[in-house]
Amino acid sequence: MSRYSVFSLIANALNGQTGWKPAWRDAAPKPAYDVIVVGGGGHGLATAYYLAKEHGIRNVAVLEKAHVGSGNAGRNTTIIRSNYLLPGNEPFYEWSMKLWEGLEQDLNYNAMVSQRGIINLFHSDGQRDAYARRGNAMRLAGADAELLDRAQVRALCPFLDFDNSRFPIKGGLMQARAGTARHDAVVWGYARAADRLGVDIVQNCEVTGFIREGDAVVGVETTRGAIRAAKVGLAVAGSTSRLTRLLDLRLPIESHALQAFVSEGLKPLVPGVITFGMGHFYVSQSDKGGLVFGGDIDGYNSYAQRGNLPVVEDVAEGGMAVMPLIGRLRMLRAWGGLVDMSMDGSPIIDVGPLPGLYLNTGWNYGGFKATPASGWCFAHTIARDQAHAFNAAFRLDRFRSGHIIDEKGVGAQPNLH
Amino acid sequence: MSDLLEYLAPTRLVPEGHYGPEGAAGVTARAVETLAAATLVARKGATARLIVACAAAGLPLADAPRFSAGAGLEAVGTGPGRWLVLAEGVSGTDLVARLAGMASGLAAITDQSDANLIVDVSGEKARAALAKGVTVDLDPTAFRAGDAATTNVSHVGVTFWQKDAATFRFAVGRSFAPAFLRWLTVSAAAFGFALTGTGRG
Amino acid sequence: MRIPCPYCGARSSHEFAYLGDAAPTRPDPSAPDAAEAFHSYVYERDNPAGPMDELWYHSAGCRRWLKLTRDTRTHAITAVVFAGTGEGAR
Amino acid sequence: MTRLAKGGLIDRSRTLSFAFDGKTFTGHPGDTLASALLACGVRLVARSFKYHRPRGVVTAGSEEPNALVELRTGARREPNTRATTVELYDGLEAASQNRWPSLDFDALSVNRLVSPFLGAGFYYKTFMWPAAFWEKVYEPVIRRAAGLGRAADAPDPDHYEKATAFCDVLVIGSGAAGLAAALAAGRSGARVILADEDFRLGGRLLSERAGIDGGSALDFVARVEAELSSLPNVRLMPRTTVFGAYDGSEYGAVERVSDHLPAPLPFQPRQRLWRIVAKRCVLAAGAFDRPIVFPGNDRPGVMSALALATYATRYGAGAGANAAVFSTNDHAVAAALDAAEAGLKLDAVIDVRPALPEALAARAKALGVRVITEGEVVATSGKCLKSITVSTPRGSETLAVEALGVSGGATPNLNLTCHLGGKPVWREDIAAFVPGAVPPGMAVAGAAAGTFALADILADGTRLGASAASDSGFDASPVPAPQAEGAPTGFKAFFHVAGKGSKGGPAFVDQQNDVTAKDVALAHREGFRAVELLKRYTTLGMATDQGKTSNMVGLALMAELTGKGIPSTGTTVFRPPYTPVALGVLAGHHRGVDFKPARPTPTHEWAQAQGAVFVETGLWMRAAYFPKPGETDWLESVNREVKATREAVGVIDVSTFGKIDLQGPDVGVLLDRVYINMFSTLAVGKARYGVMLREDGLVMDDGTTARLADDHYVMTTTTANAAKVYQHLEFCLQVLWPDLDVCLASVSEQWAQIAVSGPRSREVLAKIVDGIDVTNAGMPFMGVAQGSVMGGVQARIFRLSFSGELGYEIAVPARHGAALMQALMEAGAPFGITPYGVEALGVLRIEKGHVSGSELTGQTCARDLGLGKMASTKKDYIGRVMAGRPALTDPERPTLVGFKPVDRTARLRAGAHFLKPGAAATTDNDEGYMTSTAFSPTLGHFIGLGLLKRGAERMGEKVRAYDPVRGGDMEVEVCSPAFIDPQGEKQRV
Ligand SMILES: Cc1cc2nc3c(=O)[nH]c(=O)nc-3n(C[C@H](O)[C@H](O)[C@H](O)COP(=O)(O)OP(=O)(O)OC[C@H]3O[C@@H](n4cnc5c(N)ncnc54)[C@H](O)[C@@H]3O)c2cc1C
Ligand SMILES: NC(=O)c1ccc[n+]([C@@H]2O[C@H](COP(=O)([O-])OP(=O)(O)OC[C@H]3O[C@@H](n4cnc5c(N)ncnc54)[C@H](O)[C@@H]3O)[C@@H](O)[C@H]2O)c1
Ligand SMILES: Cc1cc2nc3c(=O)[nH]c(=O)nc-3n(C[C@H](O)[C@H](O)[C@H](O)COP(=O)(O)O)c2cc1C
Ligand SMILES: [Zn+2]
Repeated sequence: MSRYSVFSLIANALNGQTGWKPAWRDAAPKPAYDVIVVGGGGHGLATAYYLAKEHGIRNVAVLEKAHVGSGNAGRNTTIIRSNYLLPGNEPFYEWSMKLWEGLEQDLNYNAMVSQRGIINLFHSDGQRDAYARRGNAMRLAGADAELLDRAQVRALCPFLDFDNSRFPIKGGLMQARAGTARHDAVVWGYARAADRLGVDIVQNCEVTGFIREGDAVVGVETTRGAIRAAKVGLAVAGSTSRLTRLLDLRLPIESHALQAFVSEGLKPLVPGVITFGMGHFYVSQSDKGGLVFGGDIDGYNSYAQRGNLPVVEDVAEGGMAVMPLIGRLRMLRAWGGLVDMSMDGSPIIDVGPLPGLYLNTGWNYGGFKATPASGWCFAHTIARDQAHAFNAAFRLDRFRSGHIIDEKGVGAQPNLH
Repeated sequence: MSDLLEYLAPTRLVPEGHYGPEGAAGVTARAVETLAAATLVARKGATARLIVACAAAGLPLADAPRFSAGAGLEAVGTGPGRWLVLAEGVSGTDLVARLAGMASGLAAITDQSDANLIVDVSGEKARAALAKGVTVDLDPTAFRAGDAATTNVSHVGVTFWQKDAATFRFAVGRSFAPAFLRWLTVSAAAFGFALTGTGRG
Repeated sequence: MRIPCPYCGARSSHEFAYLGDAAPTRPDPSAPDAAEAFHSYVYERDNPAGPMDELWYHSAGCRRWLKLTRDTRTHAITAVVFAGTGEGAR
Repeated sequence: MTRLAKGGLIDRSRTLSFAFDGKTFTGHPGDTLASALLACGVRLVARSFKYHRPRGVVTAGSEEPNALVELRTGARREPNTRATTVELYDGLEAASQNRWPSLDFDALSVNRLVSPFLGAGFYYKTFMWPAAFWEKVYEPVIRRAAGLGRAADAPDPDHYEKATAFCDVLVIGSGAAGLAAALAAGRSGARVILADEDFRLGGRLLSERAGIDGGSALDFVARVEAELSSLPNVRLMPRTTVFGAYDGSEYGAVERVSDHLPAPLPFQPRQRLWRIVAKRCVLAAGAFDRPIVFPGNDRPGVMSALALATYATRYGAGAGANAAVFSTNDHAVAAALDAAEAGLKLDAVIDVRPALPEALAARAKALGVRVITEGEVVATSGKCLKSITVSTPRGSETLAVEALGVSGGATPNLNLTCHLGGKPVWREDIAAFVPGAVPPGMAVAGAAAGTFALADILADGTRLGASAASDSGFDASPVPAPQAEGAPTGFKAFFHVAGKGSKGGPAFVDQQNDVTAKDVALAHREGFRAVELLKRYTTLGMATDQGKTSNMVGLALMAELTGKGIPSTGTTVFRPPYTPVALGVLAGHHRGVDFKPARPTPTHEWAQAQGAVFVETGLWMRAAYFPKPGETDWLESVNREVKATREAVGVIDVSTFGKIDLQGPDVGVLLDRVYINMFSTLAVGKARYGVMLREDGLVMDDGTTARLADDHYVMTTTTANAAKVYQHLEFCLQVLWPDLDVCLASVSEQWAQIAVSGPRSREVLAKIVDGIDVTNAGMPFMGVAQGSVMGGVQARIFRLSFSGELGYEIAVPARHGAALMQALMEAGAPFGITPYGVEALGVLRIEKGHVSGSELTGQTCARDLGLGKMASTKKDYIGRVMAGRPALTDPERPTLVGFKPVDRTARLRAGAHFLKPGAAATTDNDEGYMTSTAFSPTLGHFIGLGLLKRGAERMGEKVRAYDPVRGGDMEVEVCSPAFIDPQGEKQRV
């Protein structure tokens, strides 16, 4: 597998692009591994990569039921940011930002990490103070945050409706280091880099059961046969409960549908990411020119991976309220993903709850930005059998102890997070 | 947004007038201020007895989203064992007292005379205009005189019923009335819309 | 999605508020294992891919809590009753 | 000019003038922009996405990948509009896009020269060196080069609306299948909606020369349309695209009400969103003409064969001075011959098959059209098409033609069948995917189902229309299907011209996104073989046409490379919308001030007359403060309002609180279970402050609840949580404890409520009550009275205090709210009564240490807020058990305390975090944050409330309030949250 370099690019331009090899091997499963990571999304692949890179554990398989990136990794709105509020979250997401910042060089893959900034608009003094609280929490964690006034927002985004709207814009919380990354490229970059370190990426291999010895999990049953492993990590996002049900575990997780949308391609319009504070709407523009936008989850448990019409309307209303020049732009495609909503809106990366089992779930609508740190921390947790400081708060037993990490303050109601 | 109401603060009731192309109005709406209203809520397990008691007093009730009238009262089912009762030309306190007499011990009665703006919508194009916000089937084969619904119209909660062949009567929360009338005006203007009862604005 | 409310008839799902799994029932607060039982009641979910019973509130309509049986893979609704009493099946 | 001499469904008696790229042209009513351009000899209309190659019109419908224009100008500019679906109107202005400086000469067409580098996925391999260059250099350049058209620079001036329709049978598509289905269903009496995205009903029948029931296809369309229009139960919806199928038999559709006009007529929307609830649906969406991939297949002039024919027959437009057709199937050949009959100069039909059916061959001969069998087009030339090179086993030759119609067969248009997860299935006999599992209630008819012979299509439509009607309860006794003449439907599966080399130019699969056959091969080589990976790696099918015509060919190419066959290669996922939908129409009325309802309080107009400045609180508009002439900043006004209230008397409208009427014998029991404190013991005529928890032990809401009678209470909630609390109570009553006999009614709208506070408030109140005893004895603190005010207006008076002063809240029926305010103002005039807004309200409550929305964050428990002592230990209540969890009872938790700036002139700000003096500014040292701040005119300096670790134990301690986002960093002193009157004496006087 060749490195991508100026040299390899020129060589292949001259030979009609015929010199490239598969970006990763299409591995067949071996009978046993040291570690099995279930789920070939961003988190699973990153976990495998960091297991190999940081912990020298290379006898690793990533088992993916379809093709890599077929889950949420391949269908999210690609926003990366570390503008969290609570001490359990913010340092973790800031660590993720730092990993994003060096990702391309690390992977030798251009994942188009683009730090064009995010602005969370606010519309009242109360919201401003809440964003100040958040911005200050970010600064305490070493992240960047700025509180913009109306004029500063207007200078950056003159196309927003400042004058005519129901909820006038008073300013915004900006994180300049936030932005987007090319979602598929993140998956492919991790897959290729993990493969280069010897990880087996096994596609079309669905985990259908677990091999147990007493309480312990010692392997998995799959559509491609039984595979044993000393450690099995789950990183299957919205499918988590389907697997843990096989182990008679009930988790603080519900699966919900989240939609996203893309407009037809346009010349540059939206500079970074913008979120509307009084409706459900956020938007960025892809390098191809499409406005990528989204809103709230559909609101009820779903495994259907598609969305409903009322939410489409709700998102468009939010969009028109804050950016009325998009009226004649068209929504090109709408799709849905299967998000793993947790009871406090924050993730779980933990050892257990059974021997040999490791959990990575609860990413809600926001786990893409976590991809590098999630993989990094999960690898650490699997390799060392204990959490790293960055994911120390993401314990499963926090619900029992009350150490909940509820950014929105809505309680045990996943569809409201 | 429509230029039609651009001048008007969104908190104001749309003033009475003719909106849309000149000529006959395809849709007419009239705000009615003279009604007393109360909610009548059956106590636990008392729905059937309440219906009997009210029938005996001359007010037929159906435990369904239906409109009925009797004894000078109009009743609309808004939920199981729940009705909104209206009466013309009496005070809210009087209405509550009358209902208390009819339903003694069988229901909770709460004055709502000031809670809603009542708007009667009629006209040849009423259904076509209402379809722009009402998400309940208003076709004459599906929604007949006497039918009622509690629902959302253009982000505003309403209870409405078809009073007779010609008129849909809407009860709209007082503070939501401006938004409701803005929507109705914009939706009906294309057909010619005559609005009365809201004052000069 | 349209939810067949036993009182109001079929209505768009956006008239309703969703609570979720109807299976958990509020434990006895005086039981010795109340802490554990409440943890399970408040936080733990089956989250099945398939039919499940769930609570919806017809907030824009009759304000009744409903218990629906709905398939989370297809969104097909196969049963609906008033929650709590089980009445009003359609 | 290539306008044909006669024919077509255009009104030649009228001429419309339009401009393209600033040049003026003419067309006729009935034309689309594309047909008019073609008729005017304009073949180059666009540039492609990546290589900026010259492109022309390829189709005659919404599947168009190439002919995208910016339609209209100014605030109405609509980028990426398909010229093929734009109805021509007089004065239309369109411009080409994605080119600079001009369409004819586009500087970025140099991209073509570097195309050896720019293969699929090239981005991922490059632009990484140096790392910092991505945002600064590479990405901006890529972004400027990418994209297609430009968004308008100003808000969309048009108006949109939404509507809901219900029907028994929705028929999507009005071709032969759809018309037959609508007729069969309509005759049964069922409520039928027939929607078609085209502005004329008829589908392909408008372009075909087929005979039906002894007449022409057009006669048939006219006859059926007339009958359907006459049926009251049938609604015809031309210009309406059904864009999505949703759960519950709901379909999303867009009606283009005014797009065929220069601007919407007065009071008309531009477009209307329809949500169509259909018991049954017949999808009769037809089929797409499938392209063939061959070198040079993207030159302007190369187009779909059926489109070529449609332009000639329906629009009387020649796509070039002369034309040839490259086909694989009888239908395309017949269509081409129809076009020749209509006057198109058709030089040759090149078919991949060894022979054409006798009938077609004879027709060709009669029309003087040369037939080249076993022929393949292997190259083309010209910026716009000049010639094609045809290869047969017998040799190759070059034909000079300006237009080439290409047809690789039919791809059923099954998009909508897949929106609920259905997967298409492969039919080998027609070499096409057809619908698999369809949404509940849907049936698919005609070409969309893979039925291609007109007679079968009509029968199909009739049968499915009738069964849809009978399934929804109507008597659709067997209706005879219209009869059509037979036509040959032979074809050969053929996707691309094989062979290497790029002599004839690159062979395009996806024309808009510039995906070539070579890119597919590269994706294969690099392992992106699953169709979904192929799509994402090459962007095949991701353009504005969503690969309606190209996807099938792309996956056929991949299937060939993997050797897996087409069926197991499968298709990518079809998603809504079927064609792109304007965001404006999805929002409808809800934009600008109509985004959400604006709720005025009962005294809104009064406040306005007083010059109040309003603020949005949720949906409510509330007075923030009441500036007086001469006051220059808001703080000055607020200070005055606070002072007046503390020293004399103030009034504020508090009607926005949620108010819930509770009646029944079990109200006390219910309240005991939802509040942490006791309510069943509350005396009649008294009110009590209560705190509610969520079941997880955190605070949900607070408010006062009064007992009006033994079995009658009225509860107030915070403004923000009114609906939530009502829902919660219904949950308790219906789900948790259905045995409780309690009736609820929201009375939030019924009662206007005005708070009068301040030492003189009793005197003011005394002047307006009708004999109610308002003395301290008659109505003590937390007392409640019912009676009347202002000479007969029913009223409830609660002696409550949020401000800490002697205070009352007076509730009257809402219509009297303004009059009550007026009466209070008059009664209070001698005392200097002052109206105050929510700003002053905030100051008053912060001075008093009362919690509000900024403290009730859903992240705090009662103990954090200093309310823990209220919790009863004698009963169970919601949240009690979970509130006992270790983390919620941890003494380390931040608790509510007050703060004063050490430098008393300094300004405090909510949102600042607390650090121990000298501690590094890190998350680990974070000790809490300031929740609320205000300037206290009473104390003469800023004060704050905040949550501080072990706060209650740290009175007098100095901590750092760190607010880097606003440049703040200062010392503050911890104090009691009750800044004034800590013993609460003032409110009890
Ligand atoms: C519409 C949408 C928008 C979003 N926007 C953002 C955003 O802007 N920013 C952000 O940070 N986050 C966002 N998210 C969330 C983010 O995408 C997810 O949290 C994150 O991708 C989840 O981690 P993952 O990538 O590993 O999951 P996935 O990619 O879903 O990976 C899980 C994988 O497990 C596989 N799998 C499941 N079951 C099995 C089995 N039994 N055997 C084998 N394999 C199995 C699946 O096929 C899947 O590939 C969004 C999500 C959605 C749906
Ligand atoms: N394409 C081929 O190769 C082929 C082969 C054999 C026959 N035919 C001919 O094609 C015709 C097929 O008849 P048919 O009735 O099945 O199809 P049709 O193409 O005549 O009609 C389909 C109609 O559906 C409309 N439509 C498609 N999607 C829509 C949507 N989402 N919303 C609203 N409207 C939508 C189109 O505008 C069109 O008018 C016959 O006339 C037949 O002779 C074609
Ligand atoms: C950031 C982002 C940008 C996208 N841009 C496009 C696009 O330009 N065109 C397109 O057809 N789809 C686009 N998609 C959507 C994908 O086609 C696809 O719908 C999505 O990845 C979900 O997969 P599925 O629809 O196959 O289930 C985009 C998706 C994402 C996440
Ligand atoms: Zn209902």
